[in-house]
Amino acid sequence: DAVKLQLKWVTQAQFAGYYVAKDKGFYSDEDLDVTILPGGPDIAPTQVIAGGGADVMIDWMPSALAAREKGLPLVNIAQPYKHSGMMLTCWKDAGIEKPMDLVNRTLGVWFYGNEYPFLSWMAHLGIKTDGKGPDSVEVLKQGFNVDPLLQRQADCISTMTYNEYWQVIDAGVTPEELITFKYEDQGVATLEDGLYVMEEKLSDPAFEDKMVRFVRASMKGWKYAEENPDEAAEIVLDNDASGAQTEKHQKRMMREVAKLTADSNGTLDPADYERTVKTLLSGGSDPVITKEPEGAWTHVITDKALN
Amino acid sequence: MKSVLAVLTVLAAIVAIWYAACVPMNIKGVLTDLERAGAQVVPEGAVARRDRGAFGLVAKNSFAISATWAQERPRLPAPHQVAVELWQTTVMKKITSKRSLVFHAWVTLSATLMGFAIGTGLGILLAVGIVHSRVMDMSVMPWAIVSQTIPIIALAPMIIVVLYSIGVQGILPKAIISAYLSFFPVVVGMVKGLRSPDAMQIDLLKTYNASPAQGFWKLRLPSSMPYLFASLKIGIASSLVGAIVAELPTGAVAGLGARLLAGSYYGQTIQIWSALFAAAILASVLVGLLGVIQRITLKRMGMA
Amino acid sequence: MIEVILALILWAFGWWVNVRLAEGPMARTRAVRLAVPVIFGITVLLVWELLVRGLNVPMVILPAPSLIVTRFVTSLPVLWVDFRQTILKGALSGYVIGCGAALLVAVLVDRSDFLRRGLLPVGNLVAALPIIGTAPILVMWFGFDWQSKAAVVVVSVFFPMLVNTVAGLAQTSAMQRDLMRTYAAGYWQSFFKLRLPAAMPFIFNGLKISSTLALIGAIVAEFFGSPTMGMGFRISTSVGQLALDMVWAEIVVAALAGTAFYGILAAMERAVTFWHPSQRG
Amino acid sequence: MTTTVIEASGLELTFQTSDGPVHALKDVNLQIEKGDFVSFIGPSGCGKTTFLRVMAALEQPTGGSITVNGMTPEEARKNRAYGYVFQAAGLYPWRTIAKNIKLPLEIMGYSRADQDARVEAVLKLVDLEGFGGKYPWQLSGGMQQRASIARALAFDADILLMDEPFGALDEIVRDHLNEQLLQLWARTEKTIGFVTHSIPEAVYLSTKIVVMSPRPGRITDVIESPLPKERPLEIRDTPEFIEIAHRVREGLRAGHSYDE
Amino acid sequence: MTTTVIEASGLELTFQTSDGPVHALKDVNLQIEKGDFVSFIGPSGCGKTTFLRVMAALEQPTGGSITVNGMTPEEARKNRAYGYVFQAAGLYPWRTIAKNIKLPLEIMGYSRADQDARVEAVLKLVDLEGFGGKYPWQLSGGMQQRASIARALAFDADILLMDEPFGALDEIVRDHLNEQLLQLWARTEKTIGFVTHSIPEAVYLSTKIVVMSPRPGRITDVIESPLPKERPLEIRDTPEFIEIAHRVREGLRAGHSYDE
Ligand SMILES: Nc1ncnc2c1ncn2[C@@H]1O[C@H](COP(=O)(O)OP(=O)(O)OP(=O)(O)O)[C@@H](O)[C@H]1O
Ligand SMILES: Nc1ncnc2c1ncn2[C@@H]1O[C@H](COP(=O)(O)OP(=O)(O)OP(=O)(O)O)[C@@H](O)[C@H]1O
Ligand SMILES: [Mg+2]
Ligand SMILES: [Mg+2]
Repeated sequence: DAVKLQLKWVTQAQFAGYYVAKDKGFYSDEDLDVTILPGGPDIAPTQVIAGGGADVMIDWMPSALAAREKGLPLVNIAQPYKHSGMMLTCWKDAGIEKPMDLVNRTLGVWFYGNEYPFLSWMAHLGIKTDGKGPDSVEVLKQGFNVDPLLQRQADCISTMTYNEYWQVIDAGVTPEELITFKYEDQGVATLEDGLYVMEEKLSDPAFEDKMVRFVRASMKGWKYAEENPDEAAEIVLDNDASGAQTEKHQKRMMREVAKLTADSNGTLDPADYERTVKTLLSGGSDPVITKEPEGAWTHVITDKALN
Repeated sequence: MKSVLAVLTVLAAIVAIWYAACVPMNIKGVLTDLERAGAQVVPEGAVARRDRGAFGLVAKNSFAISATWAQERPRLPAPHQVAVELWQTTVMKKITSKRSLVFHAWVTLSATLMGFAIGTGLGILLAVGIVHSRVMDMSVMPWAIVSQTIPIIALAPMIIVVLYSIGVQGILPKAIISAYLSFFPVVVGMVKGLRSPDAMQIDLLKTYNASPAQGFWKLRLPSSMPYLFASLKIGIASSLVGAIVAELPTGAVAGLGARLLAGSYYGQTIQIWSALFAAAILASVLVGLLGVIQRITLKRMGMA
Repeated sequence: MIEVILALILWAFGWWVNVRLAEGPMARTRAVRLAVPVIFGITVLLVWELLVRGLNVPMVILPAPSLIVTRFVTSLPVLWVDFRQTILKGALSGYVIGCGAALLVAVLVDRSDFLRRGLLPVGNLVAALPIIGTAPILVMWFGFDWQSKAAVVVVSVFFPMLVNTVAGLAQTSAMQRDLMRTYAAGYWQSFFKLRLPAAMPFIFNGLKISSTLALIGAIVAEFFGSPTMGMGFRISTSVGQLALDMVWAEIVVAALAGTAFYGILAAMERAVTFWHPSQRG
Repeated sequence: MTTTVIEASGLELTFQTSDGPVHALKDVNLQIEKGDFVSFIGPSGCGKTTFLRVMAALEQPTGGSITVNGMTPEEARKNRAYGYVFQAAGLYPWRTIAKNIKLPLEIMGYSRADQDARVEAVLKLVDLEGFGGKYPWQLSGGMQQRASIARALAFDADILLMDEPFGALDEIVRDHLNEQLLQLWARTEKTIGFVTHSIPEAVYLSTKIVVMSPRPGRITDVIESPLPKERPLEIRDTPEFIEIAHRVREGLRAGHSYDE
Repeated sequence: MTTTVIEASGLELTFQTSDGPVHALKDVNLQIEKGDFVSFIGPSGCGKTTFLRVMAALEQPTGGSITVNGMTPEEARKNRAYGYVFQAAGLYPWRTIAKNIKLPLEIMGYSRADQDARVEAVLKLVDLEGFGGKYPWQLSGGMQQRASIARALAFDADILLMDEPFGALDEIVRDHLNEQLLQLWARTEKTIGFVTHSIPEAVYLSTKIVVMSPRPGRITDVIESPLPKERPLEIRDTPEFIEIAHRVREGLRAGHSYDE
């Protein structure tokens, strides 16, 4: 059976589990022919799946829920990432020690659906986001790299524990020069990389069965990747058509990613879901979602796949 | 001969300015690196230097100048750094390797050529329609002009995704963006060209009682050739731009655009510049090739 | 299904009306010249609306024109902020600086045959390059605000403008130049009385080409980093939020701005180069 | 025995321009017999070109009637009755001289062999043997003009319309071509309509000289030439010649105003 | 009392072209006195234009010497000694007729009032009163050509060089302009160099007719005209006139070949 998986971002160790499952034949063991479609900075996986370009996609929960409210009924069928890897990385020498020190500073934030956790954090802290001021911060739409921090165009930028943070370090900055705020520690973490499908498709038993097999094989891939991080990173590198990824970076990323996936067997923890929804609902003046979503997740697939 | 000398002089001047520009552009980064490595830098501390003028810093830390041409992640890489990277990623790598620029250039080129072919074909067809039908001319032409004011490149991501989602994948979405960009110059040039015969040349055919088809093949088409080639040159350059931009959102899969993006993503400025230069070389080769074809064709037609 | 059939009928009807108008006796009048493209445009919009409804195209793929209009009207303040940021600050300032600089350089280059021989091939080459690729670099250099967008615009309009102006300044016929020589006219006299007026059609050509480049440059550069406003910012974030109606509203703004810009240039061109055969026709 | 080839009566043509109507032709009556050599002379803008174009059905008259070989000009054109030589040579630059001459033959569907033979023949007729393979821009203006005449002669049109064909040439070349044109005309019995600005040329060539005057364009005089068909160049110094030339000049001056 | 205005001796000009050198002028000797009206006649390509351009310092001779008012042509040009009328009118399309005529006056720094007065005067001279406000493309070819002559007359050049100025005009207009040119010349005592293809025109206008022949371009004959300064148009029917014209024609024919 053919399955098309739409990634949220470019080929990298963040998605190692799927590449491992494909490479190690876990998918073919389940009679699946999986095509992995890499994403990119301007690809909205939600849009791809809405148009039928993919069967299943990896996305962060905020954007999936936002799409659901916009009338695109997406359902979370599995959640390989237990923890959030997103954080804000700041220059220590700019005088930032605690969250409230952020006021009157310039912060780089990812948009494109990734800005929600940040906005709700700021709402939480009571900091406005409309330019520099005593109770407000200036927000920049951060590009794809960490230059704004290195060039000191921003005092803080968004980073992932497994990726951008290490790019800052690779640029020669020592960890002592930096201070990081993990969203998880701030209580505003939202669920990242989950697997989502269109709701109406789930009512088709054949599709459901396909997803069960897919999730089972994928989780097998993840666990393998956690145990053999170097090999997983190599597999990812083999699949990177851009030739831009470096081995050192991917191996390190794999180790960091493993920390986030290790606590999950693929089943979504309803408590995490609740926390995500709460965070999003308090998203300040322009909340991501305006009402509690219903039926946005299901345990049907994971129950069948993992038991 | 004189022209060659002039071009070389201009190029030499550009390279010289480039080297000079590296110094102020990179000085802050270099000083930070040097400071981390334990060197004595004036003034101390990156925060203190943040708002200082680059030239002042250069003057106070002249020992660091040579380092501005050898940084690993410079704001502006020196010419030789780009050249070395280009050399290593083209000549030194197997062309099938994903790290070879030749491979990426080929990916982009195939989308460019396909888009160019589609765009040119459609452009010529539309031009023929416009020249032969008043209705087409009056209703389509104004919108064709308006369509060019839409920043299609900015929408490329969305278009790619929409195409993606209706099952058009692979090289075709890129080619479609390319085609859209190359299509307009071809229409405009071709309409101009097909209308270039003067009233007398058209009247001459009328006195022979020639059919519209004969008029097209014997007069309009041949006389449009110089215009066609001029717009083909613009068209292929736009095609390349289209293909590169269309590669940005599809993620760092393959192609010069992906390379550019990946370079940007990982702050590999040297990689960005070498991808840019590869694109530039590709563009000039394509335009140059068309120029050669133009010269040969027009010569055989006796128009050069 | 009814909508689809209706759309086809409407299309045929619109085309039929246009054929009647364009081939009718009034075809040369101003009103018909205006009416035909307008009818065509309206037909396209209606067909689009009907097809989107009839085929149940999801809003996240292609919103219907009516939705776009609604969004446009209700989001005017946001659109205005974006317009100011991207078009007025980014595109326009870059356009003025880039074209102005190109004009000045062209005049300098024109004085020296050596420079012209050297710069023109290089300029022609650069004009054909995918300048857009420099956007990430320029954003890195000039920061996130409109300055970096203006820089991208400057870089992308400079060479097309330079090449056109230099070519325009060489547009005089040998006879016109000889005439100036028999008057023993000085350099600046021939420049202002002969070469500059003769170059005007080319300069306007450059200005027109640059106008679209400026718009594109400013918007695309915002993809590589921007403050939380601007048309490029809005387009990319709205795609992320699946607010496709907003994306299209921005497209409408871009098209309106682009067309107005182009129209102003064309009107100025007509006023300045009224004497050129292409304007007299 | 003479047959009327072209007959115009009460012919009118008004152009609608943005500055108002231009009466290019008004009440034009003329009869041209088979084998006539008719010159049209008159100041600039008097409608000579327009009249020629009406004959060739390149322009629609707005009043009056005109017949060509008893048909409408439109039908005559469909029958390929015309050879038309424009003021400028108007050769297609992407075709060699020979291919240019072949153009009408291709369009009219002559056989390949016939085409070659005819090209050969007309090139000889206009003294351009050996130049068939050259491109137009490799030839001088006079040679180009001769090639364009050859093009009009290549097919069997029995009416040859020429609009100032020698306007751009120098006097000696012009004399030479005039002589050749006369010989050609004598040999082929074609009917020729010829527009010129030169009085000696008109007198030297024609059996009938039509003097026109502008605003509105009309015929002020039709002078039948008593000169014999055989005309050496020296005929131009004979009293008869000078006498006709004088009459033409007087006719011209009468209709002329200097604001043009 | 005559003063020599232009003196050429052993003048040569060879163009280096990709097809090898072209001898446009070879061993040209000529003396032009103040107040002369000199016509240059000869087949196409014989170097008439080139010679005129050498006089006006628009071309550098490659051998021999030429002086204008005792100076080099270059110096004479700096002294604004020339009015030059090209074959095509060459008016600037973005200027009105009046502004076109003002062009040399602006460049030479005439006062505003003087400019207006001169424009007024020359427009009258060439029969273009009331057309000052029109653009060149709103005028017929003949009117444009007259405007370009007006432009050359507007400032006080004492040498007027005209390169086939009436080539594109019809005969009647041409006659009229010829008459006016003669009057103007008689009135202003300018020295005029005039290139033409028309034998009657050359004979009618000139005090001196220079016949040239091509390959290499050289002077084959210089004919001093015995005609009086006062020349009504009818002079063209006198035996003296016809005799000179005949001599010119013979001279021309001698140097002519038909491959051009
Ligand atoms: N297509 C047209 N539209 C409007 N007016 C026209 C058109 N063609 C010719 N005319 C006008 O009709 C008149 C006659 O023109 P025509 O070309 O027949 O003159 P002509 O005698 O051939 O002049 P010339 O000797 O300059 O060639 C002129 O006043 C001209 O301006
Ligand atoms: N710039 C040039 N470069 C090369 N050859 C030239 C140049 N100008 C003129 N010639 C050649 O010099 C010769 C004389 O040219 P010129 O223009 O003086 O002839 P002309 O007598 O004025 O002819 P026409 O009557 O056709 O105007 C010609 O053979 C011409 O081809
Ligand atoms: Mg005419
Ligand atoms: Mg000449």
